[in-house]
Amino acid sequence: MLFLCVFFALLGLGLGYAARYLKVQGEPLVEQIDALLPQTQCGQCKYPGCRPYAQAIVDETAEINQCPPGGEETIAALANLLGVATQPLNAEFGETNAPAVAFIIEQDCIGCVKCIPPCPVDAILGASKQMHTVIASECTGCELCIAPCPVDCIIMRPLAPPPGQWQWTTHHD
Amino acid sequence: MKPSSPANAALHIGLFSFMIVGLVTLVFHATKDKIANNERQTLISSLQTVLPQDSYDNDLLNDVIKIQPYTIYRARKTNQPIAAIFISTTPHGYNGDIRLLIGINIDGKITAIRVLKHKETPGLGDKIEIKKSDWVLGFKHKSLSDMSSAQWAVKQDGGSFDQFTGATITPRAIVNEVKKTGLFFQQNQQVIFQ
Amino acid sequence: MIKQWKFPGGIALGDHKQTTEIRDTALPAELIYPLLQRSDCYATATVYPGERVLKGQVIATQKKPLTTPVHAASSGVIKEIAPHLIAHPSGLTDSCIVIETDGLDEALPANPCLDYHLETAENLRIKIAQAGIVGLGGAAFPTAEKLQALQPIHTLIINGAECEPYISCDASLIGSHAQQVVQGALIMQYILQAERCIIAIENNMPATLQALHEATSQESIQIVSVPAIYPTGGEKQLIKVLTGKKIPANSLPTDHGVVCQNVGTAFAVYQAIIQGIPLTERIITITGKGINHPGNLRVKIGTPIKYLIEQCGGYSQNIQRLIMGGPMMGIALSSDDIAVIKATNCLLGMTNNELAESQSAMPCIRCGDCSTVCPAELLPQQLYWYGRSGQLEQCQDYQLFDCIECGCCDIVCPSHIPLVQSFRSSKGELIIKEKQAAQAQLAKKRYQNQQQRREKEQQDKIAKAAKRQAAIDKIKAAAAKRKTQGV
Amino acid sequence: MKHYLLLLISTILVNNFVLVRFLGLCPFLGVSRKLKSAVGMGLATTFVLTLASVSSYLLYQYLLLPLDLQYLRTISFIVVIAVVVQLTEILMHKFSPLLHRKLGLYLPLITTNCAVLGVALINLQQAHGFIESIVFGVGTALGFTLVLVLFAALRERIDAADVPAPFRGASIGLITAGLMSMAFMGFIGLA
Amino acid sequence: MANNTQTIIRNGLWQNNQALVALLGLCPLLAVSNTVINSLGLGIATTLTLVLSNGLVSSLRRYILPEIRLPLFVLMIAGIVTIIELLMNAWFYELYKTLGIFIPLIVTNCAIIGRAEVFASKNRILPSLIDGLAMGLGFSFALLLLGAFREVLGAGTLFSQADLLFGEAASHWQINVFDDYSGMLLALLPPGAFIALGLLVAAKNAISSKL
Amino acid sequence: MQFSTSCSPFTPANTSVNQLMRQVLIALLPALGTMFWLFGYTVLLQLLLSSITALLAEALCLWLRKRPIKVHLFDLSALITAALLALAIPTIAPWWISVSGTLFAIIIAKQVYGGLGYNPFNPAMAGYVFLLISFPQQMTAWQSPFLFLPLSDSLQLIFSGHLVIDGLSSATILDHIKTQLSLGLSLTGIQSSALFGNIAGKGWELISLAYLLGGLWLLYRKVISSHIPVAVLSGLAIPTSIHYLLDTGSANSALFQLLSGASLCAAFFIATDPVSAATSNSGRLIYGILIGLLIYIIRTWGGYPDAIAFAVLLANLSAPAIDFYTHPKPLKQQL
Ligand SMILES: Cc1cc2nc3c(=O)[nH]c(=O)nc-3n(C[C@H](O)[C@H](O)[C@H](O)COP(=O)(O)O)c2cc1C
Ligand SMILES: Cc1cc2nc3c(=O)[nH]c(=O)nc-3n(C[C@H](O)[C@H](O)[C@H](O)COP(=O)(O)O)c2cc1C
Ligand SMILES: Cc1cc2nc3c(=O)[nH]c(=O)nc-3n(C[C@H](O)[C@H](O)[C@H](O)COP(=O)(O)O)c2cc1C
Ligand SMILES: Cc1cc2nc3c(=O)[nH]c(=O)nc-3n(C[C@H](O)[C@H](O)[C@H](O)CO)c2cc1C
Ligand code: SF4
Ligand code: SF4
Ligand code: SF4
Ligand code: SF4
Ligand code: FES
Repeated sequence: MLFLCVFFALLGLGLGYAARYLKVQGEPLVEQIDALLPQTQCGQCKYPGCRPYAQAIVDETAEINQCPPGGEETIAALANLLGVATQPLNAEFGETNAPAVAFIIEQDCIGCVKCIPPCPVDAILGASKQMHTVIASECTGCELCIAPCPVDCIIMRPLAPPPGQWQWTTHHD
Repeated sequence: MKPSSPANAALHIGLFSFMIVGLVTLVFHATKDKIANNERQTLISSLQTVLPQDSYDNDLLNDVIKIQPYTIYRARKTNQPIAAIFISTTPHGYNGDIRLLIGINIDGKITAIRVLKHKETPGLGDKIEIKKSDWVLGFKHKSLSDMSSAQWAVKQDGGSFDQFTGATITPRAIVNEVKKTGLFFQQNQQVIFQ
Repeated sequence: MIKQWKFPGGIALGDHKQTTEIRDTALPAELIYPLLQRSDCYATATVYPGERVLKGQVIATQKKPLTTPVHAASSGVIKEIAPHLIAHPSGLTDSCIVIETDGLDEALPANPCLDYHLETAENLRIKIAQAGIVGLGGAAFPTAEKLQALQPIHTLIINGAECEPYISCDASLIGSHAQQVVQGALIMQYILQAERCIIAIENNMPATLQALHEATSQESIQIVSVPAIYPTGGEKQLIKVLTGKKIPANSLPTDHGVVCQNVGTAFAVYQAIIQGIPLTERIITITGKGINHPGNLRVKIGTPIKYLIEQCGGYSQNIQRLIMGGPMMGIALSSDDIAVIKATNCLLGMTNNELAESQSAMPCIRCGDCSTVCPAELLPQQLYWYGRSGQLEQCQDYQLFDCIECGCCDIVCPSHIPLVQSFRSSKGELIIKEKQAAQAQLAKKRYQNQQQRREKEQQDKIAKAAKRQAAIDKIKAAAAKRKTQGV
Repeated sequence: MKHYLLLLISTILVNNFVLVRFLGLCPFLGVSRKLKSAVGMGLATTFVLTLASVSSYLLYQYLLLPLDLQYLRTISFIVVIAVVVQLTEILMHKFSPLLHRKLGLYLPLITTNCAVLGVALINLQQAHGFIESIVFGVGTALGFTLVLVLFAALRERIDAADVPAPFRGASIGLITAGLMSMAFMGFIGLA
Repeated sequence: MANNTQTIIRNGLWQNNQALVALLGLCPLLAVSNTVINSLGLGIATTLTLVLSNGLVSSLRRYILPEIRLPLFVLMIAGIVTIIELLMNAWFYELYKTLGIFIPLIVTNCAIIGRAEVFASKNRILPSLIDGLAMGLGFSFALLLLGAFREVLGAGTLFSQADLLFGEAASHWQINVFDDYSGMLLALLPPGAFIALGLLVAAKNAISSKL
Repeated sequence: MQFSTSCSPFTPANTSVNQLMRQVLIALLPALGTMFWLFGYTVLLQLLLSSITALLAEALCLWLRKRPIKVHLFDLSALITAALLALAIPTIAPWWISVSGTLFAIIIAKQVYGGLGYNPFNPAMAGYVFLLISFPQQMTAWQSPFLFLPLSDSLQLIFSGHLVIDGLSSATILDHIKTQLSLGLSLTGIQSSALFGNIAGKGWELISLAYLLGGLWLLYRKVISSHIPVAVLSGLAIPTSIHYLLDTGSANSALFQLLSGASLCAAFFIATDPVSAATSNSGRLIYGILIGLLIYIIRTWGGYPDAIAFAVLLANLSAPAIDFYTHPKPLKQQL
């Protein structure tokens, strides 16, 4: 019996060594997860951007259903990557809205530059005391610029594709 | 997580396994006799299905002889051989081997037979189990010498044993095996009871 | 006769064709030109409202790649550049140049060229580009682009197959202008330096064949009549039939030394080079049981459809649907308040009994008929299953983008599943997804840049503060030293 | 030779571990959503099963039997299996992180995949010799991989089907496994 | 993770039922559920193991090194199961024989190690014990349902061979649900087990969605 | 003027599911006729029983799933399932055999997966195997051929089961041969037995030919393509012939194999069920050959004399994997 225990202990020793010497470096998984996130950088997931959220998923401190802009599709993609079950979007974090971009009503803009720092992708152009504009093609629709504006001149406009970008949709099933 | 040292891990596993193995060993020793007894009891009661308990007085389990392809338990009363119990196997079942327990009196009469193991089609061939039908009871007290050899066969082959609906192969295999075993017993009694 | 091959799949359809004399149309009051050309390519307007333009004058140019200039088809005044319904499956409006014609039909002077052999190929190509010529076979791809081959071209195919039922504009064009079509073909052969030129037409048009033979009696052009199996007219299918070559997915015929041009395109090339006039007119088949006087019409590009239908005696009672293009690949228009474009080859007014009575779709029974007829050798049923269940990567694996949307699978499906529609929406979803991914990538990059910049600013600030602190410390230390020294 | 061949056929088809003997069902139902991960899981299991079958045989013959410790067979087998699995996991984590992530939850579950312990115990029960143990291990693993891959392909199709709501997911998976098992009964009598 | 007793119990018996929802521990579930009595026997053995292993893991959780936790869990479970096996072998020999290798295989019942990993190694002893009990009962519940379903359909009886578990006195507890029923063998064979469990899971889903 | 829009193409289809299924039902008529001639009303009663059960079960499921009952009921696929099952079970089986088999086929094998088009397994064969495993005794006793039973006897036989007629039941020829071979008899001896016809089982040859006739009609009407039948028949005939050449004593000739049991029915009617078969042409060839081979293997070494249903189910469960590994990668790969 003692013999067996010693044998087990030896196995444990081997295992311990294996665990140490074959320890994997780095965690490319973060990148893979980050690549699936919409990169809106809106912080609705309660993390300061998409990558921190990706890190949190890897660390298992966050669920996969906390990103409203990504919605069900992102959740499904994450579930597939991680080999876990999908789950509905957690409403605590907000709901998925139709894609939109910010638009500054130019005649109301007082040029306070308060909206520029919050924009995570530098999509707002403007200088102090001058009218600001949003570069629509770069705006991610994160809405972070809305709250800081003292005169509420920033509105979200839904993105309607022009005919050139129109696509067929299925009417059945 | 920082891995702790391998030696530490080994120590852990060693310690844990010592505890657990120790516990199991304790229980093992506590139950050892009971289990051995159970096993013995089961075997005996299985043998007793083909040979009544009061017909012999020796220790069946220790009076066993192996003659290929049979395992034979010898029953004696006051040291006189009175019967033998054969474990024999026929390969001619519908789906492979059928293992039988056959009790034969010293005078060549079958005391009883039971099927120990088979793979026959459920619902067709499995009526050879005592649980499913009492077909096997039909062998009781049949003797080889009673019947002409030709009658030791299923009805379809002109014999006197029933087959059951839809299945001839299985009963045929058993009847033939019992007959073969009986003949073997008749011819080798001396050797068996040496 | 040259050797012919067979392409996989395909089906024989009833032809419903009536080859008639080409009728001229009167001048409409308005001409409408959408700026949107192929998929997402817009031409740039060069005129402004109120400006007077002449027939043949450029009103929009090709600033972006893969666009072609647009020429006014008659003289008049630019009324507006404003959103207007366009001939597009989306049924959306988009910005269009509208010309109010003045009835004078005053043209810019033409710039004819008597012997094109004296010009360089490059020059001819530029002329073709400037004449605004696009493929008139349906895809409206800039012809000059296709004539600029990077590989040596051995075969030029002039596609007169017209495999879709009802359409007969190419046949009637050959019927009345065979000589010019052949000339156009020869010009393109000259540009491409192709060894041979083949004109292909379907074998159910003997009169057209006859006309062509007469026109080519002098020339080295081969005339081939190909079996009337839909879609022989498809570029890859026709190349397979005529040369035995399979053009693999993701590669163009030019990569394999073949160029394929429509009959109408050849005619337009003739006009652009020999007569020196840009593309402002084309032949359009107006047909179907829903039209009172069907026929082939010579039409100014930009003419409103409503006007054309009036010219054809209006609609019959039970018209159900108005289709631009053929019954297999056309688009159903929501209204006739739309102008014809360069790619319009047919207007088809369909009545109830010509149309599929809307049988409800049953589940796919995996009968495989669809894959038997698919000319692209796809498995439409698998594409459909995967598309339906949102497994889009699988769709790509099964080569969704090779589907030419010919509709063969759709009409043989016993379960009446709208397969083409399913494929189009899967393609759309994939395209949108790709776009979103690109957008996300861009956002990520900009975000990272911003973060790096901010971090750097932060560090600079700290460094600066440290420096300042150091300076202050130094001064203080010096002062203290002085003090002690002073004492 | 024929004996081994029959043993192989018997373990792969006739007495298929998953469909007939009911062993290894959890990973069978768990890792069969996608054909590709099924193939990966099959390979991992094949490796582990073969190794486990052999090492448990050696352990039993050369350690437990001489020391008269048969009653500790379950414990010692499972420890050996756990070690084999852990090693596989560490190796896989190092060399194919994505596969590792995909099989994530299930790799440690191979330890608790009854099939592995089942192989060891059945080897004992049927008194298999050394070569027989290897053949049995390999056969079991191949049988497992075969049905896993077929099942995964089936499930990919079923996932796209219009299955009534209560049956979606595990339920239809089990019914499908049942019908597969029914089909496998056709092999009865082969070996 | 809410740890109040009620949630744990609800989780174990219904919401996260190991057999019907988590689909763990299926092998013994399917293999021995051909009669109610077999089911009961295995259910008791499994529940006992779950409770004991949860308790043991939970009480020792502080001394377990993370990277060798799985081998250690398995070791403990194996120990417990061997003890139960020995005890059954001694006192319920017949039942032990019919359940066959599925008793030692409780070791590898995925549900048990799953609970050790997910719950017991992170929680205190009492909740762990309750969790073990609830999960075990939930598992036994599924086993019994399945056993009853299969026995009735397959043989037309209930509680046959009760003597295996309850001694001689119970040998005529057998209820013949249908008289003169020739039995639908499929239900007793492997395919029947799968299909019956599939139907059971569907029924659970249907009921859950109504609730 | 405004028009309704939709997606191209705008040409109506000229077939429908209903039409296809009708053709298959029509093609089954010769076999039905032959069986009626051989066995009498029993076969019609079985057909009636299973058809009614199938339609009711289908309607019930559709109703439970809140689907349009009429459209789906009249796709006729349930009737094919019922018909094939009814023709496959022994004609003298008691009524509850057809009823329970059909219920299993329609509910478990088909509707649970979503109904027409979604079932991975052939419903009729799933139903048949269910019966064979569950009730082997009733499923192995066939009515003796040329024993034409009048209607009243048939009714009594199927619904009360208490009719005793001499020589009513016998084993099928494949079953018989298997039994005899197990006794060590040689084939030549067996072939002279009363059960034996000119080539295969007495009467059974005719039924097989009737299936062949129906199958050819289906081919002619392009309801099925020739890939699967050809593959099944060659998958069975080729190994059989090789075996026969090597060992004439215990192996049957290819012709015998093709004409006995349900080989031809399987090749033309069962393996061709589009829903549960592989879908590409190369996939279908593999699928068919697999069926043929499995029939050969199980008939030769396995426990089931006819093996058709098992072979089909085994191929069904391989079909998605076959599809996966054979899907044509058309032009890209050839570059
Ligand atoms: C699927 C199947 C399973 C069978 N299983 C058995 C069996 O286990 N035992 C048996 O004796 N006959 C079995 N048979 C029946 C034999 O093949 C054969 O029909 C029978 O033994 C002849 O009986 P008879 O002489 O009463 O007609 C089975 C038949 C089939 C089709
Ligand atoms: C993105 C794109 C690029 C193309 N580039 C070329 C080209 O470089 N040379 C060429 O000869 N044709 C080119 N083509 C034209 C195609 O070969 C084809 O002739 C055209 O799309 C019309 O095809 P269709 O009428 O079959 O629909 C291109 C087409 C597309 C869509
Ligand atoms: C299904 C299908 C059918 C087509 N049929 C014809 C046709 O009948 N005639 C034709 O000229 N082009 C047809 N086309 C377009 C050709 O593929 C090709 O684009 C055209 O011949 C190129 O000439 P173009 O650039 O001058 O238009 C068809 C395309 C497809 C996809
Ligand atoms: C050529 C053909 C063969 C068919 N064969 C079968 C069959 O063998 N069994 C069956 O249940 N249904 C058969 N059907 C009907 C139908 O396809 C089948 O019930 C579907 O599996 C139901 O989804 C067949 C249909 C066709 C067109
Ligand atoms: S909610 Fe989504 S988009 Fe917004 S920051 Fe978080 S991960 Fe990025
Ligand atoms: S402009 Fe506003 S909404 Fe758009 S990305 Fe910047 S902060 Fe977000
Ligand atoms: S033709 Fe229709 S029913 Fe047939 S396989 Fe294709 S999509 Fe399915
Ligand atoms: S529409 Fe696409 S899938 Fe259908 S037949 Fe044409 S090319 Fe093939
Ligand atoms: S219980 Fe057997 S694998 Fe999970």
